[in-house]
Amino acid sequence: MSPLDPRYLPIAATVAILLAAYVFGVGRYDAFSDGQVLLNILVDNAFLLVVAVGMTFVILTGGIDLSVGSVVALATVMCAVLTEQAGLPAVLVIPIVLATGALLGLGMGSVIHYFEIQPFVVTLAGMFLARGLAYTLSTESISMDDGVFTAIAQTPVPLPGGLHLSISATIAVCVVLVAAYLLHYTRLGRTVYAIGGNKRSAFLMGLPVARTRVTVYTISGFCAALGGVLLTFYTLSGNSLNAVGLELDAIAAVVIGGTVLMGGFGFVLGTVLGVFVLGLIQTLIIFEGTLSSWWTRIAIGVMLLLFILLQRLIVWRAR
Amino acid sequence: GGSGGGDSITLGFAQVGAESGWRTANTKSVRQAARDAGIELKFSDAQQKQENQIKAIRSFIQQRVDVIAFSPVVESGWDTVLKEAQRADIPVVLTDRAIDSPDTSLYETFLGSDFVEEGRKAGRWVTEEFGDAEGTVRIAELQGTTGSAPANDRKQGFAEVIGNDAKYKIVASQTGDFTRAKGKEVMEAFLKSAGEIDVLYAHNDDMALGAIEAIEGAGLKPGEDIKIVSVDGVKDALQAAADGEINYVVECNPLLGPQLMDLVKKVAAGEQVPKRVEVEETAFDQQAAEKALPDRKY
Amino acid sequence: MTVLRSLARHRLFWPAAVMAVLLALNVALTPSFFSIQVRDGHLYGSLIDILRFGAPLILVALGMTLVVATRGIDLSVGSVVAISGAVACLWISELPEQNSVAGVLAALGIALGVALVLGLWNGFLVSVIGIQPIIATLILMVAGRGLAQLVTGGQIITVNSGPYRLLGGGYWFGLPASIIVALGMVAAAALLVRRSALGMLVESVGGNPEASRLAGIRSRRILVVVYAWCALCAGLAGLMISSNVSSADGNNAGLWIELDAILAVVLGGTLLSGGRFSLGGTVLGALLIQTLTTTVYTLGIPPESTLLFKALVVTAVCLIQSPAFRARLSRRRRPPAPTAGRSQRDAATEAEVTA
Amino acid sequence: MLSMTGIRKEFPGVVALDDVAFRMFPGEVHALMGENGAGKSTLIKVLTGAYHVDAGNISLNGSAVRFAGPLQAQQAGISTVYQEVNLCPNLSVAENIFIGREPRRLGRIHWTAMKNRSAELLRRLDLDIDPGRELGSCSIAVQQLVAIARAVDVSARVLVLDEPTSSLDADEVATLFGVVRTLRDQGMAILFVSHFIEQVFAISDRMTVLRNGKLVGEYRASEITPVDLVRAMIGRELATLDELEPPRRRSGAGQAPVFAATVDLGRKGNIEPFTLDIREGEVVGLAGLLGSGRTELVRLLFGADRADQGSLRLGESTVHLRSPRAAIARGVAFCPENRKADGLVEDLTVRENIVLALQARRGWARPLPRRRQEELARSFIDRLRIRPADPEALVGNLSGGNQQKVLLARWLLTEPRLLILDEPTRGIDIGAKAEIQKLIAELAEDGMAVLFVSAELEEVLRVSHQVAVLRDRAVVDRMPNEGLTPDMVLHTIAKGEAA
Ligand SMILES: Nc1ncnc2c1ncn2[C@@H]1O[C@H](COP(=O)(O)OP(=O)(O)OP(=O)(O)O)[C@@H](O)[C@H]1O
Ligand SMILES: Nc1ncnc2c1ncn2[C@@H]1O[C@H](COP(=O)(O)OP(=O)(O)OP(=O)(O)O)[C@@H](O)[C@H]1O
Ligand SMILES: [Mg+2]
Ligand SMILES: [Mg+2]
Repeated sequence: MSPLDPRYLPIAATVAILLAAYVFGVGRYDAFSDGQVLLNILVDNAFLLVVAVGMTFVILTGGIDLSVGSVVALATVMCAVLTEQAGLPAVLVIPIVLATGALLGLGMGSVIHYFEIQPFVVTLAGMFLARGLAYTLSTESISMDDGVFTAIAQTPVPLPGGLHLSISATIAVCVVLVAAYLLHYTRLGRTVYAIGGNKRSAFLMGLPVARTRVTVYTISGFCAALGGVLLTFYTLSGNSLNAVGLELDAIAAVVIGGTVLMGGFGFVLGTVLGVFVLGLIQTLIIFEGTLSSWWTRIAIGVMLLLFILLQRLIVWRAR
Repeated sequence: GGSGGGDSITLGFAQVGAESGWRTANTKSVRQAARDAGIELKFSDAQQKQENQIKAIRSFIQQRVDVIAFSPVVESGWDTVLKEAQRADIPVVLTDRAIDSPDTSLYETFLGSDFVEEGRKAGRWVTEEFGDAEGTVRIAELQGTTGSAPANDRKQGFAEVIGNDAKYKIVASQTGDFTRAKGKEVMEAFLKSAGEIDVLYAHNDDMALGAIEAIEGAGLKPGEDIKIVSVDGVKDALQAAADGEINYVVECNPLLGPQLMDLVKKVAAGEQVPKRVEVEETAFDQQAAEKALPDRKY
Repeated sequence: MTVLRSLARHRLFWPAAVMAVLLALNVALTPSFFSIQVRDGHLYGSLIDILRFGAPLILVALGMTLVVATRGIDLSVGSVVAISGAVACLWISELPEQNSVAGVLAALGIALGVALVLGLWNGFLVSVIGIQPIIATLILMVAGRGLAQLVTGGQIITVNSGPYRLLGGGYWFGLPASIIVALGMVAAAALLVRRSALGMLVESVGGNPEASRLAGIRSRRILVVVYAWCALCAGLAGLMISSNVSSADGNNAGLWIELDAILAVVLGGTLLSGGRFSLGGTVLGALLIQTLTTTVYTLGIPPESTLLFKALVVTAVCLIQSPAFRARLSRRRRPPAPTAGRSQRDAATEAEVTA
Repeated sequence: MLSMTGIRKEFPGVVALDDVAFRMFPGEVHALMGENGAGKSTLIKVLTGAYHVDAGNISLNGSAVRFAGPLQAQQAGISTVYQEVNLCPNLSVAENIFIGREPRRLGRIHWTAMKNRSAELLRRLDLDIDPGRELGSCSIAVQQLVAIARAVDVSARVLVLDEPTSSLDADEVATLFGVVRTLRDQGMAILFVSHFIEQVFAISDRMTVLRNGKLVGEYRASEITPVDLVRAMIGRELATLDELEPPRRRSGAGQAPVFAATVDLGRKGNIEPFTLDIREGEVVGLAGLLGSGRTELVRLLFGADRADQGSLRLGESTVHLRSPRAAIARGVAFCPENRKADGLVEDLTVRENIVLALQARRGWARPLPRRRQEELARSFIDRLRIRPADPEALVGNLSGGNQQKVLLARWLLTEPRLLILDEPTRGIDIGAKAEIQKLIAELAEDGMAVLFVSAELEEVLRVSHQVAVLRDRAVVDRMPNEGLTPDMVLHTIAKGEAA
């Protein structure tokens, strides 16, 4: 075996399986080889990717953030209500929404850290709170025809070869790059890993544990709100029922990408791959197009299992 | 139309999910009708998520199906993806629920029911039934899933009608998530905390069926001590109506498969179709329910 | 006074206090809230309702407690709830005579058997293959819902069976059968866990897996047992839920119950990072959640505000339960009093980490 | 330069420090002494703000300070190595040294510079390991050295070392002392904690003794004898230090049957095939330098790692150990060196930790009755003098030495036929250490086979009948402990072949 750092093994394994699954799809479905299919996975999951990146920070510190799905919903409703009903311009609305998400995260992070309450409950309360706020703003779904939102939503970003991305997907890619930089090249990022490795040691080593933990939830809240904005671009509407259960998808993406739920190990790149795994599974199933509702679920479960078993197998063999 | 496989029509159908028996009956009907009509069906289940439905529609476009049909999870937010369909020259048929886009050129036609009207029907029945009752009529309402279109609309339609007369008073209103178990649980609490209840309005049959058990458990007779009106018209509800436990069932017909396939064929052939096609729907009182019961399929 | 103080030190004091407040709120609004009547020879009243509707949650949370104690998490309980109800109802609906006790017992047996198999599957993935619990059980959460729908054909299977009704909706000795079953399971679990060495071994595996392995504990076997137990509890809860409404709803039964169950476990004082667990705390946590739900109904809180109310109460419970929060509160007024109780060490050391 | 007065720290149910005073001067090494649980580590944590102090004053350079946390203490120039290795096992060695003050270029972490500088620092401590290696995979001794490397790099004015030498062997200790002396001569104030009396006298200028959380006194190293120091620590009269130490063993066991025998047992990448036998009633000591593979050898014998070659005979049968459980079933017990990671379950009580292995062997269905558990726990609490003497105390709340005793008790309790002890006396005070050595001797007399690993060569020679020498992860020699001196063993180690 090549002297690959064992830490990168799960990632290498995931890439290999993704490739295999893609080749399988190309062989089986006519239109699958179109490069746009792959790009669409990114386009369609841009908001999930952003949310999952935020979640990666939290999970790396050994925490968890269940509120993200609700914050996404709240963000979409806020975008819609503020532009359509309050008549504010988009350039104002988007920062307000992002700030709200970050603020929610900040609040949850502070409670988690300073009152030593388990992240699970605090963010679960946050989940109730954000969804409740969304309902309070509007239980109806609201369409948007604001010029800026529409323009961003409907302007494709052309790529060579007649392919295209959306602006949202481009934003998501930027978020990934920024996150990777933060985690790898800044003290904040390294402290995140240290806290995940051992919170108490990190504290005794004189690392800014309090600040970092709070920051991490703030980042996640911000990413969730940004994900909500991207979802608003995606659907051009606000709906308080959006993104129910998204937190599980995000956590799944992070964990499939090789990040350990207990914290301390993992990469943003893994999260990207995790999102691709989920997206590819869905794409394969849609292309198959013959499964009934329940077989769809069963197939998702089975494919998830296959992915993970193969991942384990490859990692085992290589060790 | 697209350039799909040869002579047969390919239909991409993006279903909401499988959240209820009603929905499953709807799916079955579509599948059966497609088979009968010789239409190749690409089916996708969105598990109640709009994102998933958009993804499905996008992949239908990629696969160049001839017609796309879908039951929108919510009314809003379809413009972008439907424009893509339009650019790809694929006609779109909406089923079951409408969308609120001002640009009606995005879809060929809408086939489905009007939830607000269903709420009105239930309300009208209440006003007829209690038209000459003395004093206030105390109503309990079991709402559907908070924020969902049927819950919003059925609530709105009902309120419109009974709002005209101050004697109708909704004394308790809570979501029962469209399920029997929740319907029962919420009704139990109503019975203890809301005082006398004259009528129960349930946004779907399942919650009404659950509530019936709660009412019985409290030693009351459903259908007599507390009148019940619900929406959908599934078999169990008609049975309960026939047994005298539900007083009025407003139908919301899921069996729109055959009608849909007719439309799909016309649309694929480039024929002109009406912008809105209503599904044939009725409402059942107890006698009608008993009569309809033998041929209920769902 | 000293009794009161030592009571206040008990870690379940605060959740219990919040529950008392909620109950008081109910009584204030519905004076008859505490009244328990005898109707048709069985007890009837709001308190009984809380227990009755709380019973399935107690069961699911009971199973979840042990899983959480091993540092795990089981997301699949909701699906198991749906599957077991579906299997039982399908079996009963195909009986020639739905009221036959033997037939119903067979149905219960088969349903629980299926649940057990699903639990073993989870345990296998977690302990033998070594998949992280959240993902291992996510697989069954997704696929299991599909299986339940497959069993019911996506429809609601209605059954009409007296004996089957008994489990979730019937009464024994004037008490709802579901309460008796749930309490029986709690007692059985408490006995099993505290009278045998299982409890200690579970806590050890959850507290430090590597040390446990080196101490010669069969961690794998314990993990499998724990997941199987959790699924069994969920299966029983599923039977209860479906029996209560005499029907099986593969689409919605047990939807999101895993979150409530985990919340109950956590409110009961068990840490998600594994180790020490408390069955009594879990039961209290589950009842607190159910009381909360009932309070929402009696207060007539509109559905769109329900979640805000829940957020409020959950936050309040957590804050008041948190020694750090109370210390901060009292530090404002007087010098800190030493906190005592279960997580002495956590309280002390964590407080330092926070600084 | 630094002074603490009237320090009080209470934990629920325990007064860890009561009216303690302590001071440090620049250019001096000040040793903090006391038995296990005396309050040394607590005092240090109070100093650096890791614990809130309940009462008392701390002043640094004449001005009162109270640090909110180690971060502030560090910023004020106090650099600390805590007792338990408090580093992040998931990060690389280099990162552990530099985290929080990584070299940066253009605002981003300069990874190459960090690797180079940490390699340099490690070399200064005579440690030749890859800075990119994950810390968790390194032995405790290496981790301890990394922690030291982290601490000495700061341009600190005060250096606090809490038992930095507990798993280091003589060479590393010498290197460390060299570094410490240099720093002292540069005017740094150094606080040093150790249970090794000779080390303390070798390095320190001043000593403060604590007993049971109370201050006993402050002494100049030149004005106190070891005997007096120990007397101050344990609070009872002693004639000589030897009173504490059991007499040295001589080779014994004679022709008793062999209990464990390996033939070319090994594992690729871990340890070269080795052949070793241990007789019943015989104590075999393993000697070797840091990283020589002692831990890895004993882990193979216990099945904690799986051997991939050779064979192992335990008792009458040849076995292929697939798990620790299999070894335990054949009468082997293993007390690991890393008590925090591999040994204790901190959330459980002393009683539960003590009976854990025994209970695991009995299986979950046959619980030890509660009364019996308490009896057992109490008997070991008495024998090993575990403090607080409360079976229901949480192990995580115990002082380091007391935790080690609990771990040891767990394995003594199982009454194994082969007892493997990897650094069993790490961090244990001299009184208890002697007790343990005596206990080992008694056990051997009763026919138990013992494999004994310690970084302290003296100790190995004191308790063993036979000494096996490791070098570069291979067993290079084995000799009966007759007339052996540390120098002879060191010579063998250095030469890498039989003397
Ligand atoms: N977090 C805590 N909670 C409760 N008690 C504690 C805690 N930390 C320390 N103690 C108690 O404080 C006393 C002093 O402990 P400390 O760790 O300071 O001892 P020490 O002198 O460092 O001993 P050792 O030589 O074993 O390391 C002990 O009795 C210990 O049980
Ligand atoms: N100087 C070193 N260079 C490379 N690896 C080392 C070195 N020292 C220790 N290690 C590694 O540390 C791990 C632990 O070694 P091991 O614990 O077996 O040594 P030991 O003889 O017990 O020494 P120690 O006194 O450190 O406990 C092994 O993986 C070993 O390879
Ligand atoms: Mg100490
Ligand atoms: Mg070692």
